Amino acid sequence: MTEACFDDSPQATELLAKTWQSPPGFFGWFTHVNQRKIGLRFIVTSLIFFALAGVLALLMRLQLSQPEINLISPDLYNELFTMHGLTMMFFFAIPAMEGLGIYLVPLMLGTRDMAFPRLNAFGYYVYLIAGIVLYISLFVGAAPGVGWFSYVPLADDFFTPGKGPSVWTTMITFIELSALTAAVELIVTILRQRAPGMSLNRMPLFVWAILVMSFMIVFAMPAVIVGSVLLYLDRTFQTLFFVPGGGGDPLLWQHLFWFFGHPEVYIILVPALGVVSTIITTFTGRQVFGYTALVLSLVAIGFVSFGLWVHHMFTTGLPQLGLSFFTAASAMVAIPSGIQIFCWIASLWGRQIRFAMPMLFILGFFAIFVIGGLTGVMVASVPFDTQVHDTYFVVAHFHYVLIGGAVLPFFAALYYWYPKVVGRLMSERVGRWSFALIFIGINLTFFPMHQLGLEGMPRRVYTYLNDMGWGDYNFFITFSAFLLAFGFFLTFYNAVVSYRTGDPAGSNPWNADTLEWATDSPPANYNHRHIPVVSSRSPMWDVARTGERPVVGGLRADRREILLTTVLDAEPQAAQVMPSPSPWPFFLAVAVAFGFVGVMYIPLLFVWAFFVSFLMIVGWLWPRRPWQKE
Amino acid sequence: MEKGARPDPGPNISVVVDVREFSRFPLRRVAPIWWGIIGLIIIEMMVVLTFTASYFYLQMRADEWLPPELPLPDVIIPSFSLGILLVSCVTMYLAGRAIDRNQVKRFVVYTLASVLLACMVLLLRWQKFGELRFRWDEHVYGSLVWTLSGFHFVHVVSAAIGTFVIAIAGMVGYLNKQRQIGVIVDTMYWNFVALAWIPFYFVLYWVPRLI
Amino acid sequence: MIVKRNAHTGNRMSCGLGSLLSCVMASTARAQNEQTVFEPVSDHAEGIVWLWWAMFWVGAVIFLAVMLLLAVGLWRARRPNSGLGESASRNLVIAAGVAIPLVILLTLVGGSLMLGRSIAADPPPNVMRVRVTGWMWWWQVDYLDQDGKVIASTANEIHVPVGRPVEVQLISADVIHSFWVPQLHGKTDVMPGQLNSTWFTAEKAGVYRGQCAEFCGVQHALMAFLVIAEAETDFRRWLERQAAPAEMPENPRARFGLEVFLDRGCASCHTVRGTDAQGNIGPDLTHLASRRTLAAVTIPNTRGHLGGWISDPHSVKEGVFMPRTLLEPEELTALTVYLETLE
Amino acid sequence: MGNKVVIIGKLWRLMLPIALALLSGCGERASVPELPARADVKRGRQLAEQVGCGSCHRIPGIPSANGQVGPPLEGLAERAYIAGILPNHFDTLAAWIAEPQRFAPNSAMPNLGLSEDQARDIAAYLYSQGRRNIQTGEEF
Repeated sequence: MTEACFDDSPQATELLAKTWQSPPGFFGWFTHVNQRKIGLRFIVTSLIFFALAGVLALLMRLQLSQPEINLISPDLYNELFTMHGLTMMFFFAIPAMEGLGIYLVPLMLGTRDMAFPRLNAFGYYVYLIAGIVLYISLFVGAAPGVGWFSYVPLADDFFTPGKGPSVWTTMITFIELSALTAAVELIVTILRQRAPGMSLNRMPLFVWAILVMSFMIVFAMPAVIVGSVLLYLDRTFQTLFFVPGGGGDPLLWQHLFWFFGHPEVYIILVPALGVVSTIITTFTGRQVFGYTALVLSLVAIGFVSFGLWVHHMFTTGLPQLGLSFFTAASAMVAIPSGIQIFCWIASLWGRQIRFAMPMLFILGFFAIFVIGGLTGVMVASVPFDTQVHDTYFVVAHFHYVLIGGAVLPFFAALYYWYPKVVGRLMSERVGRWSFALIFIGINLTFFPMHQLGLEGMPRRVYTYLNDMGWGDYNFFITFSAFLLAFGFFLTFYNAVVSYRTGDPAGSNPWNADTLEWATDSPPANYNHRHIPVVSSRSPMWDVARTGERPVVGGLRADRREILLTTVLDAEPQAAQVMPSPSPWPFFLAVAVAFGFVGVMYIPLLFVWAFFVSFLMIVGWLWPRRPWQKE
Repeated sequence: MEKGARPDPGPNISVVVDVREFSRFPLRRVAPIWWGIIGLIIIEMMVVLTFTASYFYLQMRADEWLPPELPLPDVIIPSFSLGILLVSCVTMYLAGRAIDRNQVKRFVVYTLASVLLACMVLLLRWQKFGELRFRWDEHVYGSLVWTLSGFHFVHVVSAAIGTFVIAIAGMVGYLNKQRQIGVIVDTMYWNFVALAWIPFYFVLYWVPRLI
Repeated sequence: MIVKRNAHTGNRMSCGLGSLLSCVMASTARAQNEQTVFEPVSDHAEGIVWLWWAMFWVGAVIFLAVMLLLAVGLWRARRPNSGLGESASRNLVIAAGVAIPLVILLTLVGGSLMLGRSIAADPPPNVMRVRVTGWMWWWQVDYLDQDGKVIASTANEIHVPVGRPVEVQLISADVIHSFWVPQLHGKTDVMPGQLNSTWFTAEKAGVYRGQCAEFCGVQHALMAFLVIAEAETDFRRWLERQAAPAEMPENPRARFGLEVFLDRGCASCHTVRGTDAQGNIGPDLTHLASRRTLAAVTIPNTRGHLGGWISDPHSVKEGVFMPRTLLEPEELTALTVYLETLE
Repeated sequence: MGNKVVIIGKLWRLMLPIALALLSGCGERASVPELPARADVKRGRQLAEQVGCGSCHRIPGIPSANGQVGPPLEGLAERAYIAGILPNHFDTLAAWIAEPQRFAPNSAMPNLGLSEDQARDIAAYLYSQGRRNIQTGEEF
């Protein structure tokens, strides 16, 4: 091959960096489209929401710390637990996982950006605006107080007048937009932009997990969008979809909501499982055992999770025969989870492991997640579920699953990829304290809740009578919750302080095998100086072993070009010129947000917002002159 | 194959793929946007499916479906408008073929014809709304009829405007054989909108007759 | 005096989770729970608690086994070259990740289905029928005769004869509630526009507390009720009394109280059978004085609480639909005196 | 919005007993010296909770007592008069609790049918929640 297609000179590097540069300054901020910028925004914003939801949880715990106290009024308490659930599910867990995906996937695939950079930016603004509107609603006393599940008829305007559930319906639809754009974007990026040679069976497990998550989002979220549109119509136009007197049915809402709501849990869990595989691979220094089995179990979890939704409805009086099917399906989802757990144990068995922070969080994940999984199998049993459904037992169960299954791996991911993002390592000393407090805090906070549930304490109660004898448990739980919160705070503190004082990381501090470690820390504007060519599942280790770094040549440095490859085998196919930074996604997000917020007050604003948004889209997509240059 | 040398003793970089000659105008299945539109269509398809499933769920839970005082829905005009919608898919296909052959004028004519057909459909639909003898807040059947029709109405409007914009892009001379991906994805979305009417048409006009 | 306390100074150590926990909080643990799954008094609840213990022990063993496996695996790293080979790994995953879970899960699913079938079976023919209506945030209880006609109506208190199956038909007056008495049976949701029912047999006399278990608005937390299981003869006597209309009070102050009740708005929501008060938005008060509690088991039924509840329900149960009633002091006194005659 | 501000105030009120409880293991306050021997503060608290004082009065130390029908009973010991008509002594308080109508026939406060001892217990509890000993005048 000729010299011409390969220019490694500093001038060329500088030109490339300038081409992929995001515009500086305050106004420039609104035009960024680079996937690392957007991904980082997603992660940081989601962590802020995590902290906010945590504060709400602590407020609730204070109210419950003693029986019959009046620290928080019942109305406000209901808003708090609704907002806590909504924030953790929609504004922390999904965006955090998507943020990881958006930041890391293109780096791992060896490409320079996502497939639709402007859509990416749009998704972020939508997320940000939805979150801000939701929290404003809390401070002006219009927050939804009907639970994150927003069951009808309670959420109908007859029983809950005011704006609360309307905020729920519009903002949920709005944030789902963000999730859906990110999902489509991730799918297309993963399928079409892998480095040459990275066939599907050489793709990192984390990328597989993100792919499965994205597909689940695409298939699950429309159900809740339809549900919330119908609820919005019921509330605003007095349609009768969920009104029993008019032929509607409240159970329809539950079906729509849980058809989304159950996969939602796995949408959060699946990428976390990918993180676990990644970190175990790195810290054992060899490929995790059972690549195929792990991929297949991820896919299986994705599929099965769509057949479980009725297990949230065991007490609604559905026919017994139908329930049996969902019992069986719910129990069987333990099998793919079990396969993963034992693949990991087999990978860890007898290996020399570096017990750095990410690995510690993964070990914590094992203990917590297994407990959550076991209680999950228990509540799949219909008779037992009728006793513990909607009690603190279930609260304990899903906090074990979600904190154990998603938050701990997410924190592991923070420690693991922080050096890549920032260029410095987080402090191990503070990290260990943080981990210890979190691990102990989880167990002290949530384990007693099992007992509370079995002793009859229902969920979503703002208080309980002194005579019930639940006071001591609750006091203890509240105390432990502060311990747990302090543990989380330490990691936040660690991240902030290490930003300036951490040890310099170098490009591959953990000696990991995937491509995101091939580039500088933090990565340059263009991600990879040269698009790598891959011939195994561990490209970085190949480079270390052979001393050869095969790359792609011929992409131009003076404009944003990426390489497209085939879906299955990642054979190079074409190049694509990517769009440049643009403020249009921001304008569009504002226009759409205006519509969504506006329809709560004036339904006809829908028409106005529809056309303005359309104009924005045209402005966004309209080709810039001169065209001939291409 | 020539090796590029680097000053530091890092791994040797070797160029094994040269993409200089690759097309910068990927079309159809090669273009990411094609996949993106497929994603959008799958999402919308799930929405259509969910609406349809909700219709059947409510219909099955009901003792009697069509409120007794109502006549059976008319099928002639809706069938006619479905026909127009399907014909517009053909004109869109012809428009796509025209741009693929660099026949810009013909392309503009076909797209405008499609938009016109869509406008006819919208007109017929609008008239249907006026003829409905019930409101959306009288019974759940009424809620469904209004919501499903309205949902699809909005989609036809957006497909029509989108296609109109594409036609303008054709008029100002942006589109040609190379730069036709916009046409391709617009046609895909158009076809989806037209086909999505079929399940709605079925549940709105035939289900009350068949049960 | 207060409502409850079926005086089980129950052995906390009998509960596995509790015993683990009591190490941590031994000094503060009290045992006066009245709404616990652990002390079943019906076959249904007993079957479920048996299932719980079975699952608990199996789960505990699995958890310990997995952790032990992980610990041993990590421990082995101290020796060189002790990693699992390909086939050993595969065997581990197939045995521990697929085969063993499959057997356990099938057993669990089978057992749970069998138990579920027996619980969901139709009640025996000698069943007594009670219709319970869920309101925001209290329970209306109607006793039905063979033809489904209402014999007697009360609120937040369900008296049942010991040893006799009771079918509870559940309907909702507003939103979704969930009927739950842990010592007797698992939950059944109270769905608007849908008739759900459940049945149980209380095998032991006592007072069992139940509570709404589906979030139903502002005062979901304080929407409890009592199931009072008593001997058949006591129950008969009680039901007869409840079926009778209220007697005209003789005491002049109580008569004045009745006037207050009729004139000052109480009657527009409440019924007292035998008088002109026929409201049907709030609980039937015909035999209010026979009840143990007020405001859905929030406060004991004493004169002090009654007076305070009438004067300002919102400071007892914020957000409740009963309005404040501003009465002259002597009207309030007379009203409470009258209500206390409704035995 | 306003309730957010209230929360902060309430937070402090709540944190104090938590801190105390952590220090001492339980939240019982020390009993008041100088009270008549026959009165039992602890029993008084239980009685006050059960007979229903809390449905009309706010009473310190009883979280469920939130009533706003009658005056709040915080710092009752420091008041000069009971119900605006009786000088505030232990014995008059007990007598008032036992039978308000004896002093104010028109009072809305019901006669709860308490025995003299019970009334004294309740009075003792209410006094114990003040910061000043009514008989000695000392702060404690």
